Amino acid sequence: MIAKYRDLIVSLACRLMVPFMFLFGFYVTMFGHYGPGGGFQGGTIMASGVILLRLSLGRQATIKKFPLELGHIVGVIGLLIYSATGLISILAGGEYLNYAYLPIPGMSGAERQHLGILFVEIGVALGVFGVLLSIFDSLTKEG
Amino acid sequence: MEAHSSLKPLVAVLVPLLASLLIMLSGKRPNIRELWTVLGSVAMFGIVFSMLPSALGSKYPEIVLFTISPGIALAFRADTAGIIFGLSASALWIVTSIFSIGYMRSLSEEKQTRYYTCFAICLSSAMGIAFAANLLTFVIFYEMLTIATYPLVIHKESPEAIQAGRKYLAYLLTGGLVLIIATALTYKYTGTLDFSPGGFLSGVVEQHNLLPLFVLFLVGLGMKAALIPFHSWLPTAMIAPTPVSALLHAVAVVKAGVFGFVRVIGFVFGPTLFHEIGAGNMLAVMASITIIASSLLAMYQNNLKRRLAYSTVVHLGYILLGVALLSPSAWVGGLVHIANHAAMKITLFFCAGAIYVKTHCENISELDGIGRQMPITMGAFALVSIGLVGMPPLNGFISKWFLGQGTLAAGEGIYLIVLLLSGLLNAGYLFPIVRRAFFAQSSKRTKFAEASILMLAPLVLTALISLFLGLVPDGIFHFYSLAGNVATSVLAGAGR
Amino acid sequence: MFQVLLDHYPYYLSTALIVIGVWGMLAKHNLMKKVIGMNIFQTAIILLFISSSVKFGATVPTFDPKLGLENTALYVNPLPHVLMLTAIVVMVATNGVAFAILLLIYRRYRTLDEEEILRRMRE
Amino acid sequence: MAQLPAIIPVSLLLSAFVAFLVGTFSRSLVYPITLLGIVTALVTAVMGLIRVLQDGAQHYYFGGWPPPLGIEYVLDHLSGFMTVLVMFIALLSVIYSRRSFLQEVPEKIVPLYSLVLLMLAGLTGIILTGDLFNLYVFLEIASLAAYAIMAIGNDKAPVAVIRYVIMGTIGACFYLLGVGFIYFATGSLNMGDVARILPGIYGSRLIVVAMTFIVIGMALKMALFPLHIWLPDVYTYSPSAVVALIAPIMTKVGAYVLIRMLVSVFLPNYLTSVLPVTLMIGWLAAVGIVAMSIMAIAQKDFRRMLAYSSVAQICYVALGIGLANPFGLIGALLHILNHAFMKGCLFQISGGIRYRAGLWQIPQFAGLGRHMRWTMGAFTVAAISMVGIPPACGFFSKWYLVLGCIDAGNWVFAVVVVASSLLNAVYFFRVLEKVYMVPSNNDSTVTAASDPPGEMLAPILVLASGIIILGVINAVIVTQILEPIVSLAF
Repeated sequence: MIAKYRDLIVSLACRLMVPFMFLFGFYVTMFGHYGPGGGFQGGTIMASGVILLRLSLGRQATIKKFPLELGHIVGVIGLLIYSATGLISILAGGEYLNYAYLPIPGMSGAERQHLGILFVEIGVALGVFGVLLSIFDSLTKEG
Repeated sequence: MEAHSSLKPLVAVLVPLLASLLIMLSGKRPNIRELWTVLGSVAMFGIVFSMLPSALGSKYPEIVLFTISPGIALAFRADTAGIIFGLSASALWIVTSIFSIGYMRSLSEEKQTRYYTCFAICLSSAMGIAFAANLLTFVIFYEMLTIATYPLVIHKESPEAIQAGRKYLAYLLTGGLVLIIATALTYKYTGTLDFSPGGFLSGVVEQHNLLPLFVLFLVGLGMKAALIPFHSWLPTAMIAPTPVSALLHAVAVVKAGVFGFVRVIGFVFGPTLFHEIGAGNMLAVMASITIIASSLLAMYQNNLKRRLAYSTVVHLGYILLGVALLSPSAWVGGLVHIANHAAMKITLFFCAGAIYVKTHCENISELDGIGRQMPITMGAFALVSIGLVGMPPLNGFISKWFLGQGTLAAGEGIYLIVLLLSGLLNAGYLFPIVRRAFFAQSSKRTKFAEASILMLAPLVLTALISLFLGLVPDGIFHFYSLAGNVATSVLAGAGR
Repeated sequence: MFQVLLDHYPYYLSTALIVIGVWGMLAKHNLMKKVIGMNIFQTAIILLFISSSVKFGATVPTFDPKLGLENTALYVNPLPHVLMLTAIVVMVATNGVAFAILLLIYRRYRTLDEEEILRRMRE
Repeated sequence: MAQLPAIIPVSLLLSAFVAFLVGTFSRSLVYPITLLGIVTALVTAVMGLIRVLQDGAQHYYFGGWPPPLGIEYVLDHLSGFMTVLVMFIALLSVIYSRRSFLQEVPEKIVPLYSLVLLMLAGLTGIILTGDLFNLYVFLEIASLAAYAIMAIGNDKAPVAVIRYVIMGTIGACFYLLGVGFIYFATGSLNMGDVARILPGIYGSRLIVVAMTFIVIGMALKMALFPLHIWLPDVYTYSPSAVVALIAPIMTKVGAYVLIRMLVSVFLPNYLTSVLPVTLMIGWLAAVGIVAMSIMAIAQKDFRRMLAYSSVAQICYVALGIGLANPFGLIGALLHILNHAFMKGCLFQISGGIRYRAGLWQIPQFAGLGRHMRWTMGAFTVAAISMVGIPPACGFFSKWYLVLGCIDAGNWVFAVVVVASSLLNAVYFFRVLEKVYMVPSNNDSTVTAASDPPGEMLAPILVLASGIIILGVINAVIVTQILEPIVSLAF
């Protein structure tokens, strides 16, 4: 369905932009608990990078680097990271997602909370990235 | 009123249920299946009969199971009124099951397993109705009876049968639902639903609310009791196999409606209150209309079973009239008539069944001369007809005698005239059948023998029971003492 | 009077958007347009929430050492924003499902006109 | 043990992800994982309910943040009751669904089961959460998953579902608007907190608006007449096992939200003194019961008949809510339970008939009673219960509703409840007549039909016997579970 866009400038510009989009997405994710940003936003930005590639270079060219199953698998792994972080704190005796209970040695409760939210944000980012990508892929699937 | 805890009433309800299960499971082997039916009926009769002595001594076996709604338990109590109904139904189930075996085998009907199963469930519900200790338990079994009878009504599965089934359901479900509203309303007014002799409504409820409540009960129970104008399902339902018409549409189902009136008037409203709100007169007038009108209607029926059905409506009217009059002897007459009419009417239906099996005749006009070919059957028919008309020495006379006394005791002589007139009318629709059978010349018919012994024995037996109850009203079953017991406990200090 | 209107203009605008969205969902025959109407409806609600939490002269609700914690009036209430972020995610997911279903319909009926599809369904 | 409220949705959520991940590699592992997740959730839910019965309501603070800051999960009598119900029905439906899915949509098992788990996680989340906005999120999770699995049907399913999507989204957005207004008025989203603040500001117009929006939104989600138009098509065209799963619980959860709002957020006092919205719900429901029962009579398609019947039955629940008195609420809650059993049983039966005979038009059912004995026996039980004949459970919910109507002095409602039983009788006995009385015209599909395989038959029979058992033990449920709920409210 989606063919390569036959304009050199467009495809080149897109290819140039995508690494920066990933980087920015990663930054937004990691910066989430200091300022505006977080997993949702970061994941969306990263997913839009891949989608931009798919749109500009065509489906065939990108499918090797970003296979169709990528969306599903990364998404599920992200969600699993999120749920596992929560579950570990349950197993350690706290409430679900109570990061203060995460069994990380040598850290105070506040530091654990600090780190725990990061795990969750990464999980969410991967989840959003995967889900958006798989929505795009399944909508543009050849029928 | 004394009560002692006993499992017996519960067992009486459960035995037929268990029988129905066994019948269902042994559906492939007819002999075993029918053995269960007979065994179940005998066992049930034994249990009900064993409760008779304690009931006569006013010591009621009672069992309270679990709560089914806040403040209301599923409870059974075998009091005297319940024993009258339970005893007549269970005793007649034995003969009916034997008759059924003969009837169903002779006609080689299909789906006999379903038939026997539903029959047993019906009897279980009837026992539940008889021994229910409160209104909600009563309603539950009342509804179960409605549904369990439906497969029996449509047993033939012909379009007419399905049509009859629809009519049956339409009437009886409506009745049941109105009864539910009435029950809920009673619960709201009083917060209790336990039957107690002399009623529990008096003093709790404002008078002007009571007549509408009674009208709801009247519609709810009148449907099943085939009170005119709610009667028309009963003749239609005669499309069912004859044993069904015999036991259910002469004993269990319709009597459940009548018995409901006994419960509601005697044990919910209480006679005093019932009279004060003017419901007594209303019910008596309706019962009289029912008696006269359906006697007249019966004369126009050519189909034998339909004529008997209208006759049933007439006699249900008797019972209701007796109950509505509220004098002790009227109550005795009405209650005794529950049993007496059951014995008599079941005989007539058995005769109709036997004739149908042998000749496939359903219409009275085809019965010319049949008395000479089936003398025993028609002899029983003739004997019982006398009883239904109300002549001695049969039991019909006994109940009518008390009813007549009751009308006078209540000071309502007009109803005595109704009774006497209807006696004549009864003769007018029953004796012509006997005359045709014995004295008219048959033109075309070949020779017929009597039906098989499985059918003949029950009908002779029930005819003899009728005779016996006429000669010794208080024999074996003690219906007379029981009815007297009920009348004194309910009407104590309230009778007119 | 005019001042009242001006003070509350985001509410009137989002109400207008809600009405447009509902109208699109109910009155349009094209299923795609219905979904677009749904989008407008959802966006309008998000705008309504966000505009309710506008606070002039305040900053992002993350702890800023320069501002300190004493004066909470210097921070925007974060809750509506967080809620609407979630609502946006829900909206995206709803759109994803809706588009997928529309694709299914289009592949089977080759049209998105509701009347036409219903006519064919009856056949 | 203190973790119980969280474990229920989390175990479902986790198994949804795991099922999906594993499913991409091995399709045959999906079903066991699904079953494992549901059984875990069911066991936890039962344990939770027992704990609630012993110790009273359990509060759980997500992430250790107490409300009103954090999200609170509340496991009380109402939510304990609903989770056990939802998970029990879900377990039976999932056991039932395997054969049916393998026949109808074999290639889509993996997403189907993951979405089922996701939907169940959403539903339990709706039930357990004590936070108004969290409820919205779970509502949409459950709905979106439901849209997706329902659209996997025949050619007509997507068209039906897109309407559901639009109506459902309107409903959810209305709910969100309502929540927004509550937030503007009270500054809180925690149900308990809001309930504490609200009585002080009952006069506020914002609250009236919020209430209206929430009621309309939930009426859309629970398919309350006249907002039910999306439902019949969806139930008719979706895969039968999906409908057997969704029909008994999805609309019930909408009703649950409404009850939750009335009982724990707005408090009945508000409804009687400020905004008589319950009366409106009651009247709509009363009209709906009659109209939808008549529509059900008019249907030839068995599934569509059941769908209309579902709308009528959910109107009973709404009627009970609308009565706004103790008996009415008990009736509504009991009917949620009873109807879940009855409709679950009926839709599974319809799926069973489709599985074995491929039929769904009632006129073609002639003679099925002979060939599908157990299935049709279960159908008879369910039909009798729908009509409201004791000792089946349908009688008792009607009994409480009638008591509630009489308590409220509303005769019209009482007559409607009772008269609709007759209408139910019309459309169920019509099928029964067809199935048992009318001889089959030697149609090969009918004569070749037999009871569905054990895996499908067992849930049907469990539900059918459950109908009788629930009827017998209804007083236990009412006194132990429902009366504490009602006593909180009134």
